[in-house]
Amino acid sequence: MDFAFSETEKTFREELSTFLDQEVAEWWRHLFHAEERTIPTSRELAAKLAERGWLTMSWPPEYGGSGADAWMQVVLREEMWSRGEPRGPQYMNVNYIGPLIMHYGTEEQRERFLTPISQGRVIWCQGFSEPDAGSDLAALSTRARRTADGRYVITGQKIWTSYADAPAQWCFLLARTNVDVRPHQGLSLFLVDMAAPGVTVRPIESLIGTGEINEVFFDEVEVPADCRLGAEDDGWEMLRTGLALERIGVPWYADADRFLERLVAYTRETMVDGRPLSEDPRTRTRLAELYVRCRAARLVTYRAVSLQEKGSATALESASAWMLGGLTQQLAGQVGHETVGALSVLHADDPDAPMDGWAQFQQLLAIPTTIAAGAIDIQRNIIAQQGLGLPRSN
Amino acid sequence: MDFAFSETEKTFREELSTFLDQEVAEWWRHLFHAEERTIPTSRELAAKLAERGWLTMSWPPEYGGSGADAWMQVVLREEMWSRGEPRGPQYMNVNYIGPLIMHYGTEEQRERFLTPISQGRVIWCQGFSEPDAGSDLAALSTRARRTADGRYVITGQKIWTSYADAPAQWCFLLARTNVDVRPHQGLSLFLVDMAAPGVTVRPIESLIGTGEINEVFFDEVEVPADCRLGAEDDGWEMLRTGLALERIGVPWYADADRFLERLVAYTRETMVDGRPLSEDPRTRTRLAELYVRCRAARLVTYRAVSLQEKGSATALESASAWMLGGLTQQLAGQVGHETVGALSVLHADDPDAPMDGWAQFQQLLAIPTTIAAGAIDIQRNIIAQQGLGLPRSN
Amino acid sequence: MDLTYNDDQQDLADSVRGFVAREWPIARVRDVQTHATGFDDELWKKVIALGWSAVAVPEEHGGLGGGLVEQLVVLEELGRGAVDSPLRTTIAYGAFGLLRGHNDSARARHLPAVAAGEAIVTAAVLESDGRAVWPVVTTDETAHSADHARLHATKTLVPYAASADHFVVTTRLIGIGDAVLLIPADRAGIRMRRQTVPVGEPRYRVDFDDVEVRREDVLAAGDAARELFTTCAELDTILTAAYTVGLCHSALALTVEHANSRVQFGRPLGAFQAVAHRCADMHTEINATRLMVFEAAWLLDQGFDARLASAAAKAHVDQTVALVSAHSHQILGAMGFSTEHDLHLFTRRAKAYEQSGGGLDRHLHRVADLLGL
Amino acid sequence: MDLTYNDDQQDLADSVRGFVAREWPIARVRDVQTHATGFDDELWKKVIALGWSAVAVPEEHGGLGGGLVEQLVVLEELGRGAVDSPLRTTIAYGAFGLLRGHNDSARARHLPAVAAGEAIVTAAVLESDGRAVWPVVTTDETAHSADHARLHATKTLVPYAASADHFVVTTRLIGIGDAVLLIPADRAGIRMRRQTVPVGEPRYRVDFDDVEVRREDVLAAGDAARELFTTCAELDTILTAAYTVGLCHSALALTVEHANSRVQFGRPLGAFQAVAHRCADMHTEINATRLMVFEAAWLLDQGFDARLASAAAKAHVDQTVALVSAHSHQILGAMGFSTEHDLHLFTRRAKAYEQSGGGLDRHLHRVADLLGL
Repeated sequence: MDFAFSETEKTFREELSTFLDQEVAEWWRHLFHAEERTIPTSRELAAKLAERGWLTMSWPPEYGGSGADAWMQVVLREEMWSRGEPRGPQYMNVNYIGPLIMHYGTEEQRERFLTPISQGRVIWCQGFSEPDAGSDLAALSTRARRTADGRYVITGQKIWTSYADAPAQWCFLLARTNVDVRPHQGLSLFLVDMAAPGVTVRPIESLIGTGEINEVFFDEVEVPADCRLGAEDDGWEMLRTGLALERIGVPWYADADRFLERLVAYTRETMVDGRPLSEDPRTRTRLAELYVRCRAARLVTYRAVSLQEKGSATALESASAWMLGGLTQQLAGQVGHETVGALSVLHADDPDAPMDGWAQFQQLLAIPTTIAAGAIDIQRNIIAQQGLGLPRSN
Repeated sequence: MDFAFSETEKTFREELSTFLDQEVAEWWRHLFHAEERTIPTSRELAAKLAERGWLTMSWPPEYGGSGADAWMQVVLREEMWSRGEPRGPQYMNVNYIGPLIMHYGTEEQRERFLTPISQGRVIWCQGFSEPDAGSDLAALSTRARRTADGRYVITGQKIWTSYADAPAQWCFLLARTNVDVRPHQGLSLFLVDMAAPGVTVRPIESLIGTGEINEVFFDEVEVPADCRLGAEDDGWEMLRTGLALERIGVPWYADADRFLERLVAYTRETMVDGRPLSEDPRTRTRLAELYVRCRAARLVTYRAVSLQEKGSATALESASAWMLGGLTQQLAGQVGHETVGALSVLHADDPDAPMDGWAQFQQLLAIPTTIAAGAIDIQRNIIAQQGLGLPRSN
Repeated sequence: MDLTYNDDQQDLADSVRGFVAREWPIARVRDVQTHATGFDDELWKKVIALGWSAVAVPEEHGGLGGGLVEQLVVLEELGRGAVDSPLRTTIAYGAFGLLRGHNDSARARHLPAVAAGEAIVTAAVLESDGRAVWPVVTTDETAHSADHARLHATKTLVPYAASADHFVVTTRLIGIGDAVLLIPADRAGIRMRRQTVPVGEPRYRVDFDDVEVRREDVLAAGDAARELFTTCAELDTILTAAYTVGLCHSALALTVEHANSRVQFGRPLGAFQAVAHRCADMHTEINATRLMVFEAAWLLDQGFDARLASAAAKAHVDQTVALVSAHSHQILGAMGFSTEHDLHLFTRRAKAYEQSGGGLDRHLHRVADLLGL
Repeated sequence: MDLTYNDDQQDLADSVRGFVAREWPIARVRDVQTHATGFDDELWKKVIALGWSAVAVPEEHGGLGGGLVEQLVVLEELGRGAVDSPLRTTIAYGAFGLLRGHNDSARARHLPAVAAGEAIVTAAVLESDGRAVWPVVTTDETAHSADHARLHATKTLVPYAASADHFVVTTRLIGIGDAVLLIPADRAGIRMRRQTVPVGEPRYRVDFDDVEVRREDVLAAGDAARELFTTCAELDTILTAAYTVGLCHSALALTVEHANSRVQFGRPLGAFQAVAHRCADMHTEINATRLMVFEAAWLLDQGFDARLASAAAKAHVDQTVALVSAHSHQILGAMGFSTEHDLHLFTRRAKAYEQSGGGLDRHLHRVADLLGL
């Protein structure tokens, strides 16, 4: 067992940290913070990261990376998430869309799609959820019919599609190619040009504001044969791998840690009845609880990465890591609410909002964290069934 | 809405309370506290209660009661449970065994069985659970075959049978009379003489000591026709009613309330670092939480009784009441453990045990409270399905 | 003992529920939020015409002479519809501030209009730190006399300030000490700014900048002021809690609706125990909270000591809100994160009240005090 | 960074697990509890023959020169088997008390035997109130000098007192102040009584009645004594936590076994989400606790500041124990209430450690201190 980052990793963290302290705008809160400046700013930063070779550092050199190991990647993710993920939507490119293309794509696809990603020039969105298929992706009904000449024609509706309105240039789309087999066996993955005729994006107004979350309609959208990823009907298997990667890829704990740090400072400078709030016993123990949960989530994630590095990772570890991360984020929202008190109802726009409205925002952020990437109940099923050998419960 | 007991009820509570303060032995902890003195002592007290007409006060006069309403019964139960139920096993007689006999029994059965109960002379045990039928009573396999002349011959095994070794004179037994119908339709209730040939009792050693909990074996036990309660194959329906009564019948909150009172006194007299433990913020809020939960459980129970009095009670309310009561009891165990600290591992027998080992005992007591009378998950199913109209989940 | 409604209470509940269904559909709730003042005069007129601002005010003061229990019946039903209004502050601080205050002439002059809802009263009590209710004494105060003090104060999260006719203000005045004031909204020197709060009652920052205070404005002074504030705040807590219970009922109803209609893995969501059990827990806790809140009101109606009941009720409602909000959003998933769905209209309102008047910990300590700890 | 065992650690874990399976089946755990002293000499001899008491002691003092991480590997595996022994106190208070203490001659004289497990050391630190570790100073003390003080103390919950060769005692002596002593068990004036504890390590009340204290007994005095005790207690916390993790693993394993085999309503219990999800949560929390405990040990091994990691680990293990105990008994139902089933052997042991060294709140406050709150 070894609980330390190597010297190389530490040096990289320092270098990256210095860079980000300079480059990330003061006002940047979080990639989930819908406002006009968010996407352009993140595009700019992603390009700068790409210049330094930091955007896709874990990729092989031929695709614009430097073959960095998983731990360098962890350092990168943590520094990003502890600053509200200034890569913006492009974190998905690096975490699992790129890797899946690298693993399952043709040589031609790799060349075509990976280079733009490594240069930070492209925004992808993921087309999985549908109005009637959320946690149960196998139930999706968006249909991809193959034409006689091998193209596909796609019709259907996706929902909760983040950044489609960024606008995204490409969609990583899961669609049904076969209705004659068991539901999860007839799905394929497509790399769909969002500029293609028949694609319509409708922003959904959400708790974080208007934009960032969308419905996407596909009306007889033509997709060339060379934009199918992997074999036909193999989409489900590929995606399972990808989602496991995504679960490790989002270090919610780093975000919660940053918020905790801010809360500690806030309680030290906030006087209540003539004494700093940081002396209030309840406040102290709640912040300590949050610290303990962050630390636990961090270690469980490191364990998942360790196993991944040894080639013995299972869905179990990433499910545990994801679940603890999500719950930590949820706790952060509640603890922030309790700590800031009545004024935590004030939105960031309000000049009276303590901590620039951060507590308000963090409460909202807590909502999707246990929903995204498969609801938390699904993670518990994975742990129970794959980890403990309990029978299927559905 | 009216949140007060009537003057009659208050007077009765005072009278009863005075009586119990005199009569309940100093050492009496709880009916679930396995020790030799427990059963004889509770027999004595039950007889004295009977003399005063308090044992079965809600029953009609012809069966030894005085037709008291449900609220007098609530007062009685609370006073009993706030003293660790000194009626001992006979609380079951009064809560649901007697009422079921009254409701479904023949005139002859009522005369035969109700009078001894009302006089506090008899101990019943309940023969429901089996090694392979716990929460799922419909799965029970104890078989009652009807002979040509209308008697029944019973063979099977019951388990977790409290007080069978008291010894109980009678068993309120659920057995299968019909294997050709759906599982829960082929069950009947029997009133079985525990002295009948073929009945064997084997005490199970449990966390509270040896005795009180038993296995009961029925080996070709003959039961006369007039000891079947209600119609053949109707046992399940009758029992559902009975179990709903039992859920309202055990005011766990009164027990937790008493423990809380004791804890308050303990924290006031216990000095830690030169200050009373009652000034410790965490201790204060944990005891307050327990108080809040007790009060909630109490009110939900009162609501169930109110609806019962109006004839509009459903299984939902008693499930809620039971669930909150059980969870309150569980919280009491944990709060006691935290409040007393390291010494809470000491058993009551140890002279160094704080609060006479009460915190230790309460921790153990917390275990069966969310298990007994159908596991807590079953109560949640009842609430979800019968109360909220959600679909069956099993 | 009877923890069900009597016939009158049931009729009242039915009539409020009918009113909400008829007059105040959820689309209107959404609309009103976008109004400049977040206040709908038309609604308010209908509400007060039905006497709902006066349920618990004695008849001799122009009220209906009912109890707080009945007043809570109204609030709970309004909560089910997320029908925000200045009802709670007008009753808790206005009507009861005048009733329990020590200013007979103010009572005589204002109470009838307040009870009738013709005069809207709001609570300008929270200091700008969002925690204190009484200001730290400043040495730098304007000249004053017992008759003519000057008020300098900044209050935050004041509901419906732009629509109010009177502000109840907690302050400290030299020569008077702690004071609860009833200040007319048209007095010179009052400035306000609407604050940005995502949903729920419109909130304002209100600056009282050298505002004249007359003797007739003082509802209570010194220890009596602290006592009066405590009484009003306790009432407000109970009224708000009843409203919150209504909000929670509706959040649960939306969740159950979703769980019954949304099919995943070939079954309605509600057929999954993890979903069903969350619903069962929400149901149980909401009902428990509801009974605790009504009990506190009933004790006050009867003139009994309700301090422990109130503190316990507030502690319980805070736990219930946290539970209902977390569970309902968990079950609704992305749907509940979209503002197109109604869920957030209920959960965010409820969350906003969770920390008002101090959160869980504060009330648990109050319970502990009252338990003799 | 690598949060998996290296080959040596894996071999060690396998060998301890093999030992437990072979030599120490659960029937024997039950037996030993009924022994007069709760101590099995035969087991202890085997354990120390394998060097498990000396894993983390430097080689120059007769140890194996491994790290605390390795020592934890041993403890966790022993926990899986509920194999109680005086290992944790012999290491934490004995070996490390001598190593980190300020008494070179005592170290030279005793450490080799302690490291070899030939001398069993126990901790007589808890005052009779079960909370304090340092006595309140009494004015009424026997005459003393720096060379010859007299010890008057009553200590509670002392593990394996009847089998110990030395007691590590925390006390306050006039002229010396706070002191950590290593008192031989055969010193005159020591009386003990075995306490009634349902399962787990045998515990004793130990009275030191006018016991002679020699200069050579003092491991540390004054501030150094407080520091030494803190060091030993922190080590004890980590060792105990590792043991507790092992206990929890086994409690979960028994629960999963039950959930897979017990059929209710036509399905194995584990097919009910409410059951499966409790198991998933237990699994996740146990593993998280385990990593936190190992991290604290690793930091200590590396000479880094481990205070925050230790406090966080103890807070986490307390939460995990409460969760595992509640969930496993819930799922086992009546079966787990019967002593015939093994579950309680694990859960009750774990619960006993939950409050040792101060419970959750104490450690959360320690975390808060270290966060700068």
